[in-house]
Amino acid sequence: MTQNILTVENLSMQFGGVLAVNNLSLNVNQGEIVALIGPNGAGKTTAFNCITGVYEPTNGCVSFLGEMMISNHPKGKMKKLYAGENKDLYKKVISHTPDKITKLGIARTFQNIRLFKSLSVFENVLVAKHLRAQQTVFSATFRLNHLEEKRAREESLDLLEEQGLLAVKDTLATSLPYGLQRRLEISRALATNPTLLLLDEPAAGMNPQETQELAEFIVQIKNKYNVTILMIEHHMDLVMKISDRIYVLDFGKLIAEGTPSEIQNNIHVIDAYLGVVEGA
Amino acid sequence: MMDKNKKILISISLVVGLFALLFILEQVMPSSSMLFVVLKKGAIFALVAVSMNLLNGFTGLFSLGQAGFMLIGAYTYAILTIPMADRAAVYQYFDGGIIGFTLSVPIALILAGIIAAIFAFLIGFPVLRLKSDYLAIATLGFAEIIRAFFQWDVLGPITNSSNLLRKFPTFSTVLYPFAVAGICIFVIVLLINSSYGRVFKAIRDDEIAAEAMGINLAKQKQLAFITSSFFAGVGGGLLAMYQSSIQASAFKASMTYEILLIVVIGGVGSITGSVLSSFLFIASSEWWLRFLDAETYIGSFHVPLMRSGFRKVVFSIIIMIVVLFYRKGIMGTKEFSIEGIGRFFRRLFAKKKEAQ
Amino acid sequence: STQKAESNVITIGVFEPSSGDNGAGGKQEVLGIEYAHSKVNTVEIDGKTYTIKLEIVDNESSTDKAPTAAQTLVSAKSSVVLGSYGSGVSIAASDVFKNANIPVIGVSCTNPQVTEGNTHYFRVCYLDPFQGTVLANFAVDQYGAKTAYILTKMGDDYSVGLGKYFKQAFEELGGTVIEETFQEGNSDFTAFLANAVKSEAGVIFAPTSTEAASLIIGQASSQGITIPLLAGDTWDSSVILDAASGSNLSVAVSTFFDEGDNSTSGAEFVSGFKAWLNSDNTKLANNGGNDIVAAVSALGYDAYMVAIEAIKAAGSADSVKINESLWNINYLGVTGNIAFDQTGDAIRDVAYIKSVNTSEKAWQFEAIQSIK
Amino acid sequence: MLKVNDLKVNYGGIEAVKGVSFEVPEKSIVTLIGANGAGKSTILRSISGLVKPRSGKIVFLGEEILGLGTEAIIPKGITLVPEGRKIFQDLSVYENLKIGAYLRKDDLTDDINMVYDLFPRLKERSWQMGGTLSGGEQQMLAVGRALMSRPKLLMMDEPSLGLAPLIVRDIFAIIREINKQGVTILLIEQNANMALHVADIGYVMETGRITLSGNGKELMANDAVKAAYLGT
Amino acid sequence: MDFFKENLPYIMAGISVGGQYALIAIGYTMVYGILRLINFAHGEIFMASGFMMVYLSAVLPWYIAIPTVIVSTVLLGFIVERVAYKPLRTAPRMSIMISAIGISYLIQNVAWYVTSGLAKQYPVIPWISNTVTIGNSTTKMVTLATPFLTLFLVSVLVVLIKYTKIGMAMRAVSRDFETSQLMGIKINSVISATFIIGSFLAAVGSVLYFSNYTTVTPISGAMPGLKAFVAAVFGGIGSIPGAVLGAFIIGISENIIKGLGWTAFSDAFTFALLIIILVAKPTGLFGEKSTDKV
Ligand SMILES: Nc1ncnc2c1ncn2[C@@H]1O[C@H](COP(=O)(O)OP(=O)(O)OP(=O)(O)O)[C@@H](O)[C@H]1O
Ligand SMILES: Nc1ncnc2c1ncn2[C@@H]1O[C@H](COP(=O)(O)OP(=O)(O)OP(=O)(O)O)[C@@H](O)[C@H]1O
Ligand SMILES: [Mg+2]
Ligand SMILES: [Mg+2]
Repeated sequence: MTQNILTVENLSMQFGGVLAVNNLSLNVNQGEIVALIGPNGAGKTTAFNCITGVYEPTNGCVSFLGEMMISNHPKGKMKKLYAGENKDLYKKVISHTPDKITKLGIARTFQNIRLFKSLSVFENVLVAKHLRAQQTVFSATFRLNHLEEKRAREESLDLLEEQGLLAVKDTLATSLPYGLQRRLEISRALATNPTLLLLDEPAAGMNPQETQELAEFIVQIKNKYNVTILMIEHHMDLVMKISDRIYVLDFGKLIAEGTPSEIQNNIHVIDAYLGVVEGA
Repeated sequence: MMDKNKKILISISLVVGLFALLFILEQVMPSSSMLFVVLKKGAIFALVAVSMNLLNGFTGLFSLGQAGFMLIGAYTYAILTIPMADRAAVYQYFDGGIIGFTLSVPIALILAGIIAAIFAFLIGFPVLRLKSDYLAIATLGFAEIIRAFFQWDVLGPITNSSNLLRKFPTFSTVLYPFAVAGICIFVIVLLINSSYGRVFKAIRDDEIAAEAMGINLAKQKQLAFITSSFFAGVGGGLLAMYQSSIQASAFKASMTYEILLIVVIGGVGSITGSVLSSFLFIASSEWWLRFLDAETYIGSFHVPLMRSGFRKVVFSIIIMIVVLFYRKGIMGTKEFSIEGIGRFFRRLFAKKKEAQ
Repeated sequence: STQKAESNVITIGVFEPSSGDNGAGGKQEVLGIEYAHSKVNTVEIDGKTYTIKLEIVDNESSTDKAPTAAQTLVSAKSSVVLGSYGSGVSIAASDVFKNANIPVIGVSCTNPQVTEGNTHYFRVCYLDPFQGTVLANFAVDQYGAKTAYILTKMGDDYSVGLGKYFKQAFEELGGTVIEETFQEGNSDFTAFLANAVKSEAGVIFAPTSTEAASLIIGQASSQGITIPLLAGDTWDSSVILDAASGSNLSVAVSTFFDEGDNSTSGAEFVSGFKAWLNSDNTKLANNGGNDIVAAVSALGYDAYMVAIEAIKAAGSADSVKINESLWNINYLGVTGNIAFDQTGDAIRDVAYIKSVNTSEKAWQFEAIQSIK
Repeated sequence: MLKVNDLKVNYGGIEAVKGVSFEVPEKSIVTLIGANGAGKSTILRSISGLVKPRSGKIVFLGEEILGLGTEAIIPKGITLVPEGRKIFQDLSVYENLKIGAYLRKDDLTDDINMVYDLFPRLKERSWQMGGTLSGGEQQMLAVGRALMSRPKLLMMDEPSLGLAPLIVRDIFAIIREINKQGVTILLIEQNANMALHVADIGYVMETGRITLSGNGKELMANDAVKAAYLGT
Repeated sequence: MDFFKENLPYIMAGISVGGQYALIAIGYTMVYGILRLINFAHGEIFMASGFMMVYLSAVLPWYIAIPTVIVSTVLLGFIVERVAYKPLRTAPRMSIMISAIGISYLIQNVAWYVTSGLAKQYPVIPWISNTVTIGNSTTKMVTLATPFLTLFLVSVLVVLIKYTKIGMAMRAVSRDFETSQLMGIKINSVISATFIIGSFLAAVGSVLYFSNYTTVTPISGAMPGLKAFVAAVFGGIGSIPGAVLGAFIIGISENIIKGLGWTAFSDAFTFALLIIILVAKPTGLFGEKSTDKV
């Protein structure tokens, strides 16, 4: 049995009248590539946002590496709105800010690319190195930490080289073509030394050829950096090709779980999401 | 790329050269020359503008509290350095006040920064969560509250209520504000070029992404805010020294706007831009344009329009022209660097050689 | 010809506000100075004729702009400086002149701190302790006031100081006092006036700039206030007449000079000054659009003349020498005799009190008041 | 209907489009495919007047429109579904649809119902602020909003971006459907497979130039296209 | 009841000044809503409108002067937008903001220059300048009329923005120029319309305000401008009902503070109130939370 990395239990997220995520439970094991798929508006991005601390979930808990990281139960107005059967579970309230969660070892990319637009490619990656550095403003300002800074720079350069971004390291992040921006966003996330990497539609805006390359890229970084991957994706070729397991969401609810071939033939999934079985 | 040691050497010689030049100027020019007014005040506003740029330009925190922190610095400095013998005269309505000691100038200046930083720490707590313009108006509000607070009658024995503070030590040589402001700006530059500076810029570009990179927003914003306020406080102390008397009512929002103008005209995100535009701004507002206020006759011809108040009209038109036609300010986000100058000269030489 | 002029010119600096809160008053003071200059613009020293040049600078009524403005006068090589209207700016700029060894003759800066503890600052007007006491006496004598409501502007040395001295004197006369302050930029005085009514004050004392004054008067009139309004020299301005005319208010001010005064030099000054004003629209506009003579214009005139006397007595354009000669000046001006005591203040013992005739929009002489 | 002739566009120093010519016949579906950064979006932005080309000609219904502002071009019957959805965050779904028909003065009920039929999800969420919709929902709204204007020429910049497979298929069905109703369509797609399937004419772009053209079937059969864009 | 009776003059003054702030605040909030710009010049437009009335009423009867003043104020607002903001549509926000500060300095300084810095008496306008006595306090008619006129104008405006096409266009333009253009919206017209409405209200506000306070100076616009802006933020900038509510709250509470004798702190109090609100609700009372989806 491989080690369990991420466990989500009974996670719910409510916005006004919309129950965007409804009692979602899932887990991710060491070294896996797990895909989260589902129709538009099913709650996939919202689930990511809950796991990474951007939103405080209405109910449920998330543990990471065996430790409880997020836990909440409906309060106040939410109580009335939220009528899930687990509303009395998770009395303990734990909520970490996104930066804390990143420090614990979860890194992510965004559905709409979010790079630091006035920083160069190299600096974008360097920023991500900041959180692991042992320094104070004082030591940084007066260059008492130059060894550490040097190491961060070297590591970042190595990373860029491996990702094939070394040639563009001094260009502004936003003037890169779309595909490279995606790649940079992934590299930047990797620079935080994560255990778990969350990718939100990494192949959006790529053509089939590029998508294929991306698939190889993801597998490659998984092996090289020893990270576990949870990704949201609508490109079924990619999902079916590289994921070990797939979770399917619809209207916030989990409707199926299984290996690619199981999912491909699951009647609910076909109904809600895939339509006729993807041919050719 | 120039090698590092060479760069440092050139920098040091430039600084030494600058100070030598100032020293010689002071010897040869009459001390009443307006040039020195501009140099003194320009240096002080350069420091304050750079400290504001750290916040508004580099960290993307739109703060309008600068005048408030300068006020704190100026008052701290003034209150702590007025000689005991003069206190009775200054605190005439408050029986000489209740502060029973006098500190030396450098210590008071540092304290000016520290007290301003402490206020910033307290204020930053609630307001730094606010976004863009909400932050701006909240900090502006705090500056106004601070001003009212320092004018409060009850605090009169310390702050002299709303009356002038004076008779504290001042400087006579232009080298003094240059040295203090220079050191402070140097430290700010070091900070901006450090890994913390990078983090500030990341926050400016995208808060959500920065947070996802493990950056603690609250902490880093607080850090930028406190640092900026510290230097604004020191700047306030220097301003007190320059003016030789101070009063809370001078530290109004319009002072903040003036500093903001300097920052924007210099180029948001450019340190050298702020410094350069500070001197230009002070020179044109205090010196070069003064003649416009006087009714002028050329021979017997009465020059039209020129009378008191015209200077300010012209000045605001100049500001509008600069803003409309140099949107990015004098320097944009670029810096004036030794390498830049080096490149410039090398290109010049290259051309000359070609010509030969 | 410029070279020759160079050596034959003596510069008198004029340090006055023409913008900011006290811009209106400052301009009237400058008019008095300019009028004086138009009458006397040369001095004979050792048989040589020197032309007097005025160098006018705007101190913007603001204590933080004042030092730099003063510095421009220093760099223009002024031999002596006149000014300012407003005590705060005078105090703030004092050191700049002191460091340059230039004597200054204050015109209407009435706060004691201006001249105290220095030897370069003089003034031709009376002081606030005097003025405050005079006004307190008047309030008791004329209105029989038991309670006074004092409204001053925060951070304004003139306003705060005069308020304090009035309070002292009024309390010594057995009255009680309610004090409030307003901040710069405040234009809503309704609440203050309501407070005055609530406190059943017998007089409202509001030593403020004319700007605030016209707001206070306007709002008092619309609130139907019947309590008399009293103020110091700043209110001696046509702005007050404009604001109060047509209302049912009672407004009185203390001042340095009265237009209707018929001592010889005074009458001559008034008619000459009026003619001079009426000859030029800009001047008339700077005086507030009419030819009513403000006391500060008369004081400005006197200050200039005192400076000329001092230059003559010193026999030199050297500022240090002028400074010395100022101590011994004894000059009969349009506002009375001017000689300085050991702090540099003009020795004065009377003030004029005038009130507004609201139906005719004119000043009405009330009393020559001195201290009992 | 639309003729583009030797269009050149620069961004600062970068030459994004380097002399492109193509035609969109009346009532046809034309697609532009090509790698990221080839300049496809730039062309659509030029046609709608959002960027000012350096040189070239753009003729719509016999009229030169290059150089006109967006405000003058849109009323001529051109609508763009912009890249990245660009729906109005602070307007509700319903208002977003209504504003799509800003220039129309007639009754909108039928059209709104038509859009709701196409995307039932939008009907459910008609009150929701545009900004809080999921990525895919926003994409549906963007397409729906464009339909509301009843354009003569509908330009779509990657309408299937981020949509679930089922919806992608629906979108292409809709494209065919509205084309049948007489709307001319200029389509940019990364999903080249689908795009060429529905297109009458396809153009392949590479770094600012058109390198291949032909009808959809032909291009799909082309080996180079297969290798580069179809991933097979 | 006693409290009420005792404080009636303050409350009345507060409601009246609140109404005047409200009319100015709407200008701020609308422009902010669309351009994300703090239109610092708005207070100055208000001030300039006061001076126009002073000068025009010297030569024209009041019933012609008022419409002329309103038209000229609207024109001034329009010109300010065209000169200072339109050229900067695509510039960084900070430049536009500085342009706003610059143009407000310019208007203020021109006013200084033209008037020589002298305070001018505002003309007496029949009826609204008349005094009335209510209970034990005397005040001007304008004090009583202001809140009603304000509420009327605001209701009209809210309907305009919520339910008309131009209103919807305004809200669309406020978020995204480019896409609005793609919808066929003429953004420059919409922005001009915003400035016209804002300046119109500022002109009306200026008639009411200066009839009450009777004196116009070049800095007359600064404080009401700032207060009105605070009111707009207080209510949640961009929200018109919020701005109105904020204006009334600020007007009333600052007058009560003065009535309690804390006069020196009345401005500070306004800001303190603002900060408390912002800390509790970071986007003001009615401000919408930013809906940027991650
Ligand atoms: N901040 C919010 N406020 C209100 N509703 C929201 C908010 N964020 C998301 N929603 C709603 O929650 C639902 C789930 O959205 P989410 O972004 O998680 O979908 P998704 O599965 O990522 O879809 P897609 O594949 O289209 O990106 C949607 O219906 C969306 O409208
Ligand atoms: N605003 C801009 N400023 C500078 N360069 C730009 C800008 N917009 C686009 N570019 C550059 O112009 C080129 C063409 O971009 P365009 O967006 O037209 O490509 P595209 O074919 O639509 O690509 P994609 O498939 O990624 O949407 C790219 O190299 C891009 O980096
Ligand atoms: Mg999503
Ligand atoms: Mg594109």
